Amino acid sequence: MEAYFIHLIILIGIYLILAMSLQLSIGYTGLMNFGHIAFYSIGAYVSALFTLNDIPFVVAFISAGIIAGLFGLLLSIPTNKLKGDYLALATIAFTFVVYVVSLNWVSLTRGPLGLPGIPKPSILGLSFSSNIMFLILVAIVAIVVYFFIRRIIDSPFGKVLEATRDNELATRVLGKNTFKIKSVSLVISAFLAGIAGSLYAHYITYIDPSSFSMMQIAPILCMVIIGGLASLKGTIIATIILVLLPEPLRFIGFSSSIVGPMRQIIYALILLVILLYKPKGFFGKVELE
Amino acid sequence: MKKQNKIYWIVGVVVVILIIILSFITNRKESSSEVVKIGVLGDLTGDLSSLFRGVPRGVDMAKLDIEKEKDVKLQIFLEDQESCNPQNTISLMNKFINIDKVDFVVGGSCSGTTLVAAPLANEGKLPIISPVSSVPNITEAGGYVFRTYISDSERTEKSAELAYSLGFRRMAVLKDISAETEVSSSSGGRKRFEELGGVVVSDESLTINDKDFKTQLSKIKLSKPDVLFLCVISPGQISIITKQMKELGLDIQIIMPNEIAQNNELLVEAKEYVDGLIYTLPGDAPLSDKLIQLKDYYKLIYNEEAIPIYTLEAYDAVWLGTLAVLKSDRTKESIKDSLYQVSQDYKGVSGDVEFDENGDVHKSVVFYQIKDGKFIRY
Amino acid sequence: MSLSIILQLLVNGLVAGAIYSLVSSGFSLIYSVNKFVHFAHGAVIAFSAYVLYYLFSTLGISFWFAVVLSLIFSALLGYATNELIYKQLRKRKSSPVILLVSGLGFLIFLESLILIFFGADVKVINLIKVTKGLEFMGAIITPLQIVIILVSIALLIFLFIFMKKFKLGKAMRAVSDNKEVAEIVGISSEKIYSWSFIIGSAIAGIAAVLIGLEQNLEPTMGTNLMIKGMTASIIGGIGSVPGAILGSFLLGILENFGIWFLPSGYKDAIVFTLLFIFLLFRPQGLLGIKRRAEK
Amino acid sequence: MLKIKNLTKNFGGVKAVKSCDFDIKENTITALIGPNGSGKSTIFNLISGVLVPDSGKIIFDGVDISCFSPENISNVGISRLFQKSQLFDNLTVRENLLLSLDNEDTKFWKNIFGRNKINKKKEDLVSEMLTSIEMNYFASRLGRELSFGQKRLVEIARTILNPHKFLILDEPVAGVNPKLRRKISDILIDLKKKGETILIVEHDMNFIFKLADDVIVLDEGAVIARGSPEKIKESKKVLEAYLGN
Repeated sequence: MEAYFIHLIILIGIYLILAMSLQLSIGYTGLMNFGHIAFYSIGAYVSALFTLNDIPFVVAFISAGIIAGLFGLLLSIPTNKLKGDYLALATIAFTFVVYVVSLNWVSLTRGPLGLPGIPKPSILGLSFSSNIMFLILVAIVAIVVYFFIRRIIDSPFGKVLEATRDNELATRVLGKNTFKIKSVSLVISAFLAGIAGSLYAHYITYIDPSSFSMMQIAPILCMVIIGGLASLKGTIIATIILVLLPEPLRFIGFSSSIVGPMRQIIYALILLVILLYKPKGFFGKVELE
Repeated sequence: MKKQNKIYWIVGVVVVILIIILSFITNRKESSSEVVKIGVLGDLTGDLSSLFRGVPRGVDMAKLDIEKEKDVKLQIFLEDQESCNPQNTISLMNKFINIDKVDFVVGGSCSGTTLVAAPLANEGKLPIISPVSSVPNITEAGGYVFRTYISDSERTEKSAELAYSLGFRRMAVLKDISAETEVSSSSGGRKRFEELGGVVVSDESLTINDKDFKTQLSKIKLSKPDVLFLCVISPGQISIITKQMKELGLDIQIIMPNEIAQNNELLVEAKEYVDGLIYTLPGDAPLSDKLIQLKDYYKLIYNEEAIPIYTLEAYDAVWLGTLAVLKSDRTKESIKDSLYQVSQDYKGVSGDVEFDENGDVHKSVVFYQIKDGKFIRY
Repeated sequence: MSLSIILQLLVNGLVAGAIYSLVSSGFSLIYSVNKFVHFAHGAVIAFSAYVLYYLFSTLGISFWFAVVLSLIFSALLGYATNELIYKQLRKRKSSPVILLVSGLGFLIFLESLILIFFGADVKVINLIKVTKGLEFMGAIITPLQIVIILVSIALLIFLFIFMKKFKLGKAMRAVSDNKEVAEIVGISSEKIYSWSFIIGSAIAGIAAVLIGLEQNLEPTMGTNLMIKGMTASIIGGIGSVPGAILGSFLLGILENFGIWFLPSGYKDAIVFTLLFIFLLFRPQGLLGIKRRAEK
Repeated sequence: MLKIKNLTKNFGGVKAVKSCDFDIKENTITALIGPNGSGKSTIFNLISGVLVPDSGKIIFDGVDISCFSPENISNVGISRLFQKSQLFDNLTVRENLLLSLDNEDTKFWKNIFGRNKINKKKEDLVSEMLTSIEMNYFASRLGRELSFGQKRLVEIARTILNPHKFLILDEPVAGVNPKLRRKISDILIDLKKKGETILIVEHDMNFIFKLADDVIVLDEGAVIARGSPEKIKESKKVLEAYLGN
């Protein structure tokens, strides 16, 4: 019982990192980054491949973030001029490209075979193989990520991000290089998605390309939008609710064959209702533009 | 106004959390000694669910029979992995171990998810018996991982040998590169065929979402093969591939090293063009009374002529697990240990299910052919 | 590479392109009028195909009657999507991104409904007896595939005439060019939006019928078709119906010639790389007019 | 200070600005007037880098800035007020003004390590400005909660606070009520006293003639007259340009 909750909380922790970092780019910077799953995937693969080649977890974990961040930089350069739905489509296309590469670059990723047997993390001899230890690790990372993002958005830099979101041209006319600002935001967001991917890989111990298909963005996007843009509190509450909400379905006595579709329907309906009747989400400051 | 709104939200959140907690608590049933609890990792939704529909049916039939024959109640926890999603598998294994406290698990449909479940099974000391997984590396997955299905390695080699012995020398390979079993099977079959002295004239691939294979097939046609070694996992793709082969006039023998073609829908939907296809099934169980009974019973309940694949393997898995539980002192280690013992005496309906030290079974490989809308022993 | 093979690849590409164009023409008609990505378009196709399957294969209604009913159904589904979701959002002056996200939500919703109603088993609409196709200079094509290509070309011609000669088509073009000006001359833009959804979704219904006959039905077929159709429209110029059809054929041909040279697993890679390149370097596509993609 | 040489910009086939030439001297207020569509806003967009000229040069302090990006143009010292409100809607008035003070806030690591605190000096600058536009009370209101006139005021304040040598103001008083108009006029006169260099576009002639030292008249994208307000008032050419349309 408790152990199952621990598992759920670990999932919440990983989703929190993903959703909060997506919030940074969508809610605070106004970048319609729908390619978050690509960075998550890159982070998971980097970390898995590193540790499978006997590189210590800490190094793999940080490299996962850094390499995902580098891809964020790479993506930010050509997409810098794109806005709104075009940016959304370009980042979706980026997810496809990463997905197809991970499926086809068999010599590196083993393609559809996936990477099994990813070791549980251990830092300086301290093993995180039990779920409770892993929970502590995820919690620490999630809390650090929370304070990191808080720090960013409360600093003057965060205000520049918000200014860019509200009115990019006016920000530029005030002398701010929004190109750089948007890149930094995307890189940080990608970095955090990368470390979330690393945690995922080491928790599940098996990754394959299908875990990172484009549609996986939907629940994370739901968390960000339902919680409300530019509100970390909203994101956190929405993440907790959305991870836990479908769980009772498993227990209430629904036939298990409709639990999956029911969960999807619940997500989709909540998303639609929020968009229609409460466009700022629970705690949002701004509307999606 | 604003304050009121806030209160609504807080109340809403509290209610949701209460429902969640309540639903967990109400589900916490006391376990009694006569009840054997079985977790089933099924794949009930998603693109592959029709493939795996035999698993829950086999489990159900086993439950009926066991409760009739032995003085024991089975409690089945059937759960959905949703298209072999590893994250769901982890959730479900955690639920089985910690909440349902099951005695053993039947399932792990895709080989990937069985591998995901393996470390949890070994750590939580929960035996898991997969009626589906066939990739070779399950063998080394750990002491608590068993399977009633055979490993791919033998049947792919046998299929290649069959192709060679039928006089074919030019093989074309078409494989689904998004399915782990198919990639390893195709390379295994290819290697064996070349060892025997045959030539692999083309090697093409596809992915699970593809629905148009005309160019792959044109490429294959150009290489003038005399046999097609087809490694795909979706019955729907078999029907399109065979249909498009017919349309393109590519009229060669198809050999599939796996069991996917044993699918009733193929007979209904694609009867004309799958004719002649050769595939393998594991096991060579004698047609015992029990098996005849099962077949009749299946026809009665599900209104289908042939029992779908994995049904009998799932049936055997439930039997083996339950017998092992009854024989053990109900600790997890002893269930695992007695699994080896009971498998020696138990007569499987899916063939010889005696576990070796790795938890694998060794059944003979049998070839079948689709002929005139029927699955016929080849 | 012999001539017959080139011809065969061309035929394969044309058939694939025709299928994509059935998806992309409706999609880009809706885009050109409404100026947002109607992500649920694929799900409308999938749902209509399942309705056709249900009417024809399960209930046993005669084929042509079932086709008419499923076309009506798809038009209504598109209309309802607009009325219930997009129109409400537009009232609040929501941005195209919101409409895109809501479309994504609706797509997930419809696909899950299909899963609950029809299950995940592969369904086949068995109408046409499969035989070896007709042979032209070594290339093989089936009658149904010829029909698909003809229908897609007919659609192109119909849409061209419709937009140029019909009153409704002209009104659509007016709204597409400049909504404010159109309203000044007395065209109700909301009404035109509704019509664009009805016509675009009816085209989706045609796509559903033909794709249902050519391929199998699967609950997720909508997403897969949508991705290809959208890619084709973006390559051709999003918001330009002729562009979308051109893009579709280009995509189909490129895909099929591409995997002749590359391993066939790279089929999707070709598509997505092309999509990515176009979005980055030529977001207006081949025929599209440069618009707010770059402000 | 600013030299415009042979500046040309086409939109499609339409020539918005054709071979425009003028220069602006330091410490003067120059007004750019002309009928609608005469190319005033296009020239502003060209100067501030929002648009890139087809040909011709814009030279500021001896530097050719014709191909500079908006942020670089701001950083060489040209601060611009837009005609349409460009306030940051979801930031407070105070935050809007703080953003304009310097560009230290774009440095990520400096901000993360807290090396870019909002110090007393910055606070003072902002509150001083808020006092002078009498908006102290609204300091923590969000941009979108302000009235049109208040938005204008804050934007003007933001434009002035942005470090600059040269101000370009696009219709600072268009659409505001007479009371605010007087206030804005006072602010501009104040700037004039301080010796700022300003280029201003405005439709209100009385406002212009009260304020400007020099007037440039544009028609159809070209300079048709230039001189002191008095001289322009009497020019026939100008009258024709306005009435002829």
